[in-house]
Amino acid sequence: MTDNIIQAPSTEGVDTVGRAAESPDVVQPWAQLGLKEEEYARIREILGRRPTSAELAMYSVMWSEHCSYKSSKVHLRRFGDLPAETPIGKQLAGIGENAGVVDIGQGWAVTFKIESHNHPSYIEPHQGAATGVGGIVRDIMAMGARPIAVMDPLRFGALDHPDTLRVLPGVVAGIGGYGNCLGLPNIGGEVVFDECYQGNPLVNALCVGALRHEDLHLAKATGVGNKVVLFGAKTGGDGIGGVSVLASETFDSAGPTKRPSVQVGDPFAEKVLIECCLDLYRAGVVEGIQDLGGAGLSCATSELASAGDGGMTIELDTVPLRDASLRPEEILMSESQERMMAVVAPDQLEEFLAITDRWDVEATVLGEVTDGTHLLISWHGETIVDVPPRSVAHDGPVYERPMQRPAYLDALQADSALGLTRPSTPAELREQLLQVLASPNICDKSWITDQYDRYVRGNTSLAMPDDAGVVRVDESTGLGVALSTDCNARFAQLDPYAGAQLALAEAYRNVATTGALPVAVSDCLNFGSPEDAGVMWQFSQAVDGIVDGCRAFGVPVTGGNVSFYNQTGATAIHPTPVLSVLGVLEDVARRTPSGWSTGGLYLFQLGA
Amino acid sequence: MGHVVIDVMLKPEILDPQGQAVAGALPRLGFGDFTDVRQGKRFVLAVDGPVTDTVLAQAREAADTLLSNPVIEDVVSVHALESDA
Amino acid sequence: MGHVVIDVMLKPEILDPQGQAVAGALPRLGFGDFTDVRQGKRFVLAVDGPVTDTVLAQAREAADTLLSNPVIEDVVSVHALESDA
Amino acid sequence: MKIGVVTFPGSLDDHDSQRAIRLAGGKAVSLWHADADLHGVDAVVLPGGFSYGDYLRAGAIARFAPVMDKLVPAAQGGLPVLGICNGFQVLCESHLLPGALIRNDHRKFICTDQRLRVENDSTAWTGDFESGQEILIALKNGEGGYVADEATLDALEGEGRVAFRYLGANPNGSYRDIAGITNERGNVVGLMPHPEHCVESGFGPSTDGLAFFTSVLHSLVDA
Ligand SMILES: Nc1ncnc2c1ncn2[C@@H]1O[C@H](COP(=O)(O)OP(=O)(O)O)[C@@H](O)[C@H]1O
Repeated sequence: MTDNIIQAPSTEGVDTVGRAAESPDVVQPWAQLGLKEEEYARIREILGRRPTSAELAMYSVMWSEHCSYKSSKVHLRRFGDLPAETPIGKQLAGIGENAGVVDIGQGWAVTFKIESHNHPSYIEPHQGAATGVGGIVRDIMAMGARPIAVMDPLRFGALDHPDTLRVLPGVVAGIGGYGNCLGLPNIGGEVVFDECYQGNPLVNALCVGALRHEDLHLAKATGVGNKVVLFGAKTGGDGIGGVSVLASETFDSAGPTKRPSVQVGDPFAEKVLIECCLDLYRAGVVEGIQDLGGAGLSCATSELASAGDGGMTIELDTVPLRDASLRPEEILMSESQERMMAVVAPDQLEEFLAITDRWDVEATVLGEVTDGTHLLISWHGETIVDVPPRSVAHDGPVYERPMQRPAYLDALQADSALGLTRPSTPAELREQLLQVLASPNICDKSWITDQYDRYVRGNTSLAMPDDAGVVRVDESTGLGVALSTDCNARFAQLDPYAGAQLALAEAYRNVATTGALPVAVSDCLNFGSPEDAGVMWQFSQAVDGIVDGCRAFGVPVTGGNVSFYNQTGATAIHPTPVLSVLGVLEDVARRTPSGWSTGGLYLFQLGA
Repeated sequence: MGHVVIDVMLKPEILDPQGQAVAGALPRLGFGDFTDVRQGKRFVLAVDGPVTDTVLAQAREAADTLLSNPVIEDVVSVHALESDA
Repeated sequence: MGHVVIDVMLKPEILDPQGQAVAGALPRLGFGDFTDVRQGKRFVLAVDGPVTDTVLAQAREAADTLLSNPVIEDVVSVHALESDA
Repeated sequence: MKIGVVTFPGSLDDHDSQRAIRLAGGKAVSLWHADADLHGVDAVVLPGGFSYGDYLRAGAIARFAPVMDKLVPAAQGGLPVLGICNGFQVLCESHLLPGALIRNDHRKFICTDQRLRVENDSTAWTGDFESGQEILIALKNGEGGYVADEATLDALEGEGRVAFRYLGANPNGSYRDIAGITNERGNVVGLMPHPEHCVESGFGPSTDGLAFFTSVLHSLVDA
């Protein structure tokens, strides 16, 4: 059996800030880490020297498309033009926070967000989907809320393709396994099959949480002298395949052990973490909090410091490790799941630790908030990171990518359904109807949804097969929320502006038909490569469609996620802007289900 | 009738929540000596007749393709069950 | 550092859905020689220092009390990991 | 009447069980796994969930929790105990009930509205039902296949200790369609379906679950 502890950690070979200042000419693997030449030059300019390898690791991941939104930022800003108000109250937190929060009345607020975990789910469907659920749930927890439900819009290649047989069961088992074990009812989602997703399935996950207004927590590190505490699972080598290039550079003698690029989820650890966080909030011992997701500690430390007063020190060697051979760069990048970072006042630390102890959750003070302006990270006494945190977390590159309406669109739009032969006999009509009903995109989805717990927590009022999920938030009054996610990507392929609006309108209608008042929107924008001008045009059109649609409805976009590079080879998926709409019901007992259960009723068609 | 045993374990660098749960429980039950636990799978495949080299080769291939997920697991051993001998 | 391996299998009379699923899949993948499959668990427990008789006795007790449920499972083996030796 | 609900790390339906107890007219008391004290409750519910992740075997680690050191002798002495889903698994692992629960025969988690037949209306938790009554209860589990050796199954049948049976297609491969059983004395009952999810109209498939909790309150009053 191989022993995964190679040697005791040491500072030997570690690239310190001092060393970096003295050796400007060291060649660094910025390109292998995905940075462009100008981006690397800009980092050197910000720091006034070459980055240490730890700094290079942080910038490279935080400036990646996934974390920095560098191609989408200029477009997403248009969401900010929408009024930060909902039809019934204030938006309490919006774009820029871990998740948006809206007032739903009676002192209650809800937070919800939708995110993608597409690429990890293709590599390892079960764990990829599971950790997608885990990640979005931690975002919701970080706002101070109790997560109360999840949803899972999914898209796969053709149903009868062998790879779908590999991907789908794993994804469904991963979402079910993780969500069921967390005790979150799954109240809806989508399952779509289309060849365009063959090499690139879409696994989006939504979580909604509820909180009292006064429990709202934000991700910022303020208060000089406050402690920075890491709690939850130990840090392992998860998801750091890419940065091992750095570790092997700085420490080539023994070399790191194999680093997995797959993260494995532990839903039990996350369930305990949820209950532990809620106890911490109740006790009032958390000044600021952030979940650890993509980019791990790099992201959590720089974002907390950047949103706060700016200064923070971290002793990286105090991070509890699952694999003692991890190098500092790897610890900074590790995407180990089920971890959170809190900012705690020194006089409340004892109570904080007593609560984590009660839940058997490991908690470690890594450092503190300072009156400086830099994020300083040390490793066994040597400074390995000394950066303005804003430059890492918020002031990443912004691109105005070229856009162009794809040439194929004219032909595609001209090829209308009018050219198809129409059924001329009842038998033909029957045949066509049966064909539509038998399509895997239309037919009953209980073969998937029966693998998800829809009853846990006892507050589910509507779930599958209803058009929108409805959950009760407050037992004493029946106050609750309705949620729906929708997108027909074939419409978006034909016309991304109208397609995005149709998705928004469908989700909005689904929520409205339950009797809820739609109040807010979160979106997950799944597109091809932003380096393709046609894709960028689709993206911009979709954003415009959403902005104009939301303005017409009078609802804000409170958050969301962008997933680019969804393509197989050079072929992009259809643009897939998944829109989720949240509605409010004053009493969920009065909700209207989509079906009817008694005969003798009249049927009406409303609208055009 | 012969049997082939195939042992599959999670790769050492992959988190093993199952093993951790056991590792956490052992000291509470008074088993304080164990410092770590990993939990894997053991498959026992039956064949009519003896376990020949061809059978073992087939088992090895099945282990690599069906019985383990090479992204997160290692096949740590494929061997004939001794108690058959 | 030493390791103890504990193998636990479902009793032969207990239904094994996972083993059956594997048994059903093997012939479809061209592995036609296997007539039956059972799937069990393999635990690897680490100790600081060598695997002494005391350690083995502890492991056996853990296997009987925690790691297996005698109503449905048998502990088929408890032994020191050879590759440590 | 005070009914305790044990929370283990990973318990999910503890709050739902407390709600069901309140709606039935009882007082719900939260019990903590690490606290070896039953705090004077008159009955106990072991709720559903995934205690310790259910990673080893469902209920295997929870069985050794300090609270169980007190619960097992109390149950043997006649304290009414209801184990729902994971709670049923804990009761089997603790040998308060015979048999075991294994992975569903179709190897998937299943969440469905399940019809059951009440087979025994003389336990502490079924007195408000009639034997032979059909009820609709939410079922959700991944390891819900009830198994035991033939002798045990015959004894359970012979002594009327099968408390509930699945109607329609068997959802998880349970031997003899067994959904729930009781001990000889009738105070300890375990079942895979979730009565606590069937106590309020508009939430869950029925309100048939309420009778479990009113039954135990009635049995305590009568005792
Ligand atoms: N498509 C989108 N629509 C609206 N807001 C978005 C969208 N994509 C990202 N955002 C917002 O941008 C902010 C930055 O996202 P961030 O929280 O850094 O992403 P992640 O959660 O993926 O790390 C978040 O507030 C998020 O809600």
